[in-house]
Amino acid sequence: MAEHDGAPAAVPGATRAEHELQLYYWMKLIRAFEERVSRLHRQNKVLGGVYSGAGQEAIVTGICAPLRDGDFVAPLHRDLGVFLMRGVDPGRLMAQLMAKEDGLSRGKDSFLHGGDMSHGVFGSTSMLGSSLPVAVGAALKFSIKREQHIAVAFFGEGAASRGDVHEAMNFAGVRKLPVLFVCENNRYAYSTPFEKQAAIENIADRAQAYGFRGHVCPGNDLLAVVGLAERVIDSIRAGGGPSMIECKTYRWRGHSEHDPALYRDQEELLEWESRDPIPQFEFYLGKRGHDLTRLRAETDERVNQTVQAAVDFAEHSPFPKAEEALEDVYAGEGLAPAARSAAAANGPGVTK
Amino acid sequence: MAEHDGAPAAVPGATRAEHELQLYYWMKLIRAFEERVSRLHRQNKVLGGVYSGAGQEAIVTGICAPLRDGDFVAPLHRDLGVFLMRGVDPGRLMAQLMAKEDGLSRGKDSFLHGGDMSHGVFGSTSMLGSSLPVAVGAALKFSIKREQHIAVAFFGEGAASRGDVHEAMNFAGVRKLPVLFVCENNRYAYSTPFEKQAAIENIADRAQAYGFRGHVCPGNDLLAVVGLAERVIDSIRAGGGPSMIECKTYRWRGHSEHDPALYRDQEELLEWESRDPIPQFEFYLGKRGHDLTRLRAETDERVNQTVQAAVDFAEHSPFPKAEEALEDVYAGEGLAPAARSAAAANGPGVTK
Amino acid sequence: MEVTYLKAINQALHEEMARDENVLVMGEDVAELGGAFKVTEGLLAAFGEERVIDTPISESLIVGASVGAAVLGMRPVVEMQFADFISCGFDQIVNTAATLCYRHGGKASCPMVVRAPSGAGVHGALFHSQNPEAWFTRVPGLKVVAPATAYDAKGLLKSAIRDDNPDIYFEHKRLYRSIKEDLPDGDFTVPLGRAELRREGRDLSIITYGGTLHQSLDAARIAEKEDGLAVEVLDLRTLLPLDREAILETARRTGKVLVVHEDRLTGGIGGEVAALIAEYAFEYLDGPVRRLAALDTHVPFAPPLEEFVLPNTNKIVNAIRSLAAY
Amino acid sequence: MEVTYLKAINQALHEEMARDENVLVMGEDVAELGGAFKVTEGLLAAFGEERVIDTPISESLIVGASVGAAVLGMRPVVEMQFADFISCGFDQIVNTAATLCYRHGGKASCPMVVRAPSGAGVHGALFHSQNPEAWFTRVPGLKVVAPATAYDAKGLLKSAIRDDNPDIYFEHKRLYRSIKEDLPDGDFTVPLGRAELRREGRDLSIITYGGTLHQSLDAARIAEKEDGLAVEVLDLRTLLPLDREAILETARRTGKVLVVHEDRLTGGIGGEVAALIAEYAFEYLDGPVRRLAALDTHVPFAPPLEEFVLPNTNKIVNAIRSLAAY
Ligand SMILES: Cc1ncc(C[n+]2csc(CCOP(=O)(O)OP(=O)(O)O)c2C)c(N)n1
Ligand SMILES: Cc1ncc(C[n+]2csc(CCOP(=O)(O)OP(=O)(O)O)c2C)c(N)n1
Ligand SMILES: [Mg+2]
Ligand SMILES: [Mg+2]
Repeated sequence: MAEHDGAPAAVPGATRAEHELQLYYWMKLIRAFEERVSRLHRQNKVLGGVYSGAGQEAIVTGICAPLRDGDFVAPLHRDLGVFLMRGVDPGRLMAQLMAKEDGLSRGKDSFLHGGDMSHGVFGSTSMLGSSLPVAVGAALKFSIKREQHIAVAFFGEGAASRGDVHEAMNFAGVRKLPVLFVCENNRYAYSTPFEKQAAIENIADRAQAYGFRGHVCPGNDLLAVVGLAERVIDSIRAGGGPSMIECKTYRWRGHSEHDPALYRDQEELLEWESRDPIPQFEFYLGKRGHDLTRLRAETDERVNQTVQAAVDFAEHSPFPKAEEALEDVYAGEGLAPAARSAAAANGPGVTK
Repeated sequence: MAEHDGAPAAVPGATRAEHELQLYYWMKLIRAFEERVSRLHRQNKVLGGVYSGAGQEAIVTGICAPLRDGDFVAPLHRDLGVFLMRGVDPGRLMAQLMAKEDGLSRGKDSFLHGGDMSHGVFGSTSMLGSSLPVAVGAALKFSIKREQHIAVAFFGEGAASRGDVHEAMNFAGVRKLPVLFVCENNRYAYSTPFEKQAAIENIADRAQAYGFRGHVCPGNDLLAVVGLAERVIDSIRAGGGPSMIECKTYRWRGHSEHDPALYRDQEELLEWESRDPIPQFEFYLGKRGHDLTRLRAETDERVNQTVQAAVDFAEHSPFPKAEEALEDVYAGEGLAPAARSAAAANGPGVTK
Repeated sequence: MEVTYLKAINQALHEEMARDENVLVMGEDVAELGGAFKVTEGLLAAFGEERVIDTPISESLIVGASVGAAVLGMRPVVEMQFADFISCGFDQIVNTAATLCYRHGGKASCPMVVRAPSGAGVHGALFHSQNPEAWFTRVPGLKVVAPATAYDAKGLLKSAIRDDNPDIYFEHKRLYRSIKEDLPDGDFTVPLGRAELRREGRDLSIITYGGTLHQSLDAARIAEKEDGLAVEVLDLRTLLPLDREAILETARRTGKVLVVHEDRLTGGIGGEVAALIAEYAFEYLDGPVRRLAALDTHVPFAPPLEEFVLPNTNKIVNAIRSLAAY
Repeated sequence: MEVTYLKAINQALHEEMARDENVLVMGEDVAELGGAFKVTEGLLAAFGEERVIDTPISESLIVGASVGAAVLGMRPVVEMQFADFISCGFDQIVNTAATLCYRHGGKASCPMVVRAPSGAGVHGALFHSQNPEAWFTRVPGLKVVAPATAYDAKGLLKSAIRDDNPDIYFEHKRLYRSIKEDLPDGDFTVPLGRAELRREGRDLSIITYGGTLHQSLDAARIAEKEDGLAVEVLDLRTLLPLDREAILETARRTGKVLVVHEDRLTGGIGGEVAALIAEYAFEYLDGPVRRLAALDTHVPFAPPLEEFVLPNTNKIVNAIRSLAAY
């Protein structure tokens, strides 16, 4: 599907209008995908923990839009939009969430832990913050090889408390590496409000502690995010060294689909639900003279087709075969030697 | 020995002059102790890694002077002065360095890893930065129990790069805990100069990233250090929350006694050797009308007696008995159960 | 009254906090939320936010700070939201806490507990299914417990909290709501370092703990019913120090031992147990010491894969049969 | 020409960096200083500061960044200044690196080496004497090597660097300058996963690796000279995956096995080795599988204590005699 060749910036010669419509399409696709995943989870078709990024689409869209092929991205656990924007096939992404053979990890790992390096998307572990040192290492490779690529690491304001985040930013600052740190500050880390997470206003203010610049922006305002992202990413690409962008946003749903989130105030939720990035951007497109009713209808249809096709593909993809659990433990060695012996050791227990 | 009942602030009703002479005594004692330890190391009487704090005495002296009984201190690996100032018997400290039975760890651990909680001195592990979370936990206890004590953690500008430092400062800021973080910035971490360690001017500037204040001061100027320490410690004790003090100083000797430190510029060394905290403070005492020749002579004599007594005590202390290696693995349980079985398992090999 | 494994842990925390004001609870989302699994539910209301503390996401700080509080006489019980994340607080556990008493010449102690919800079989995949116990059972200075019943969950946690050493307490997520028991009311403890014989039998011994105890008991019953085999089941309960006497006794009694655990085979505790038997019960052995454990791979996500990797009643029955037939 | 164990490692680094421009070296004080032990000496001059990188004191960053570079095709060789500090980079090794290939469905790899100077007997006390290998031998996705000779040090490091998986390479500090060998010039490698029989003998087998290989060989000679015992010595060399065939072969050949390592007894690799033998060579055993290792305590500082805790030639000779007499 053409629209999955990756972010619009990668599509040469797009006009501004085309570009903006493309951004709109991405946000809508991500939203529809998120909602479908939540539904599939209720239907027990997506197992394990499901972390919705609904309401935060403008961040992923705005940050990924200026990226190019060859750039490296480590998404956080709510960023399924990153996979779509980077050109990962929606069907394979859906298969990943359903633990199917055609999923990115071939059913081995859950949700967004499966990566797809062929599209520069790193599958992060669950250990929050641990992907920042990895992104810094990717940036180190770019600088050693004098490649014009950049690395991007997304993290939450909660993950910001991990030591890995400090170690990563400090080294990036010392070596002036081409890496962008994106903090999605959605005010909660599971049940923990930002005030209990840090005694400061902005995580981005920490950038100065490492010798580079931090920027704060309204994360539900696509124009603001994409505008800032373009400037910052250009300067990183030009050798300006690392930067941090903190996007103020809000987690609409519970921490995971299991979490009713009773610990937070409904007023606050309502206020932030009213900061929906999509109608806000539609309003802008209207000012640009687009016929919104038509645009909505067309986009919804495209989006729904794409999502439905993804679900169909994933549903038809088989579960992996049991024995595959012993594959891919080691690169290019088929069965893990230890696993082979384990199978032997377990003998009858396993083979019967 | 009276002067080892701890820091002068703990000596009630001392006049300003007495206090200043006491500070002078401490710096001289620490210096003499450092030099003796280096010599004993060359004589193979002190084994293992020896890390000299020579030249940095004003920091320990100035920071510890305002402390009180019940305060908690985690020294860094060059801070043998902390042990002396907190009232640890010099003989036991020397026995610790010589791995003797009367050492703080009873010969079990090396150099400054043996702590003495009866004087509020925590024996840090070698893992740099890992004592900061511990100090924060001590401060947490003080705040829960509403005790007027404070916790102090010393760390180097190199250790500042460890994730633990970030996690500790962030939590201290969130809970407004009574803890003082003291960075001894001596420009080198082993062979690594500060520029390769961090892309900023002052580690203390990071304090704002955690919602508290950072202070920078000339670490070889005792009056500056003690003046700042008194103000900052008073405010922490009064419930003002955590603070950081960064003391700019310089490591005179190699990283350890094994290190010729060829990687650094002799000019720089000479410049910093000329910033010797002791003559600087003597100059001040002169202005205060003390007879320096007499003062020096008297102090040297007291100091040398104390150090010699410590060495004699330590030399006469026996090595611990082999079997003691299996003691103190668990609190109040004598032999470690596993150790007992291990001894059994090793059978003849061990018992013969 | 019937109490779940989860509720038993919650009761132990309530009772110990009421009993000793130096006990405090700290971790991510333990206060307001009552923990990701509700294990610490009600503690905030009962004991206030000075003793029930929500922390930032900082496992190393959580453990390190609890060492600092413990060395000054507090008795912190800290939670890793999932045992898998204990890797992020690893250094503070194995170095700062485990060696504290030793490097202070026995004159300081570190009375703390690290609670770690562990175990697979809940579609948790690689990072929400781990059984990390064997990383810690090789570290002197630590004690490691892994209760398999509600009674032990409560009694062992109380003992761990009252113990003057750092204890790592692994609670199995799959057992939280799946097992219920009548518990005596009032205070009781279970001693650290003692295994418990759950079932007697002369033909063969299963040595296990935690998640696989119940599967082992089921398998033993099936083997009795279908094959007339009398299988003895020993529940280790404490993994460091191991109860050598109990392990060697059962091995000597039956002469055939099958060690079972949910942790993976290579490097799991089964190796240590088998080695003890091979060294100290050698003369009594009528057959090889067998081990049944998770396969040497990561715990995968897709149900058929997870099923294939983890031990279960069926696999244990088969292993019993083949060893009995030896 | 005679080369020390240390120089052999240094040569391997030089040769591999020259052979493959994707190899880079990173760690604390590895560039300017050439490493705390001079293992990386000369690399900066030869390959420049883009490929020989001094890092801040950030073990987790060091490992994590090397994963990021590796997944993009670099082959980082990172140094922990002492193996003891690997606890500070633990999560990045056991989770980020070890599971990378698996969670990417086999479509990405992590070709990197973590060098860790380990081992006791150098008055290093608790935090400069550790043998942490068994924390990693239980982690699928990793390979763990521990060379005991200069030849293996060089050959195994080259293999590890060329391997597409994360390898943990433990080099024993005590061996750095204490052993010397004539090495063939030119390129040679030692295969991962293969043990080496260092000495043949029909009476008894010693299975060991790393620091205790030489003590074991000395002990074997003494036992031959003084007791006429023919003792076979197997050097494991790779600890994950273990060379099962070689282990079982020697056990079956002699029927009596003594496992020796400098790591402590409980939770050391000896348990896994003994368990394999007790399960798969049971029929051939003429005696209990014995283990001789460091006592289950921390490595203490005072010489008499350290001496008491660590294995040595004497203790091994005694263990040989008592097992032979069985
Ligand atoms: C090291 C670590 N500790 C704890 C967890 C459990 N956990 C998963 S998500 C989460 C909250 C994350 O908050 P934040 O970083 O703000 O991201 P958000 O979920 O808000 O997008 C926690 C505590 C984890 N995954 N990793
Ligand atoms: C976690 C950790 N990594 C590495 C080391 C090895 N090491 C010991 S001291 C040192 C340099 C410390 O520099 P700094 O923190 O500035 O303190 P200084 O020695 O300069 O006083 C290093 C790298 C260690 N002890 N701990
Ligand atoms: Mg958040
Ligand atoms: Mg320094």
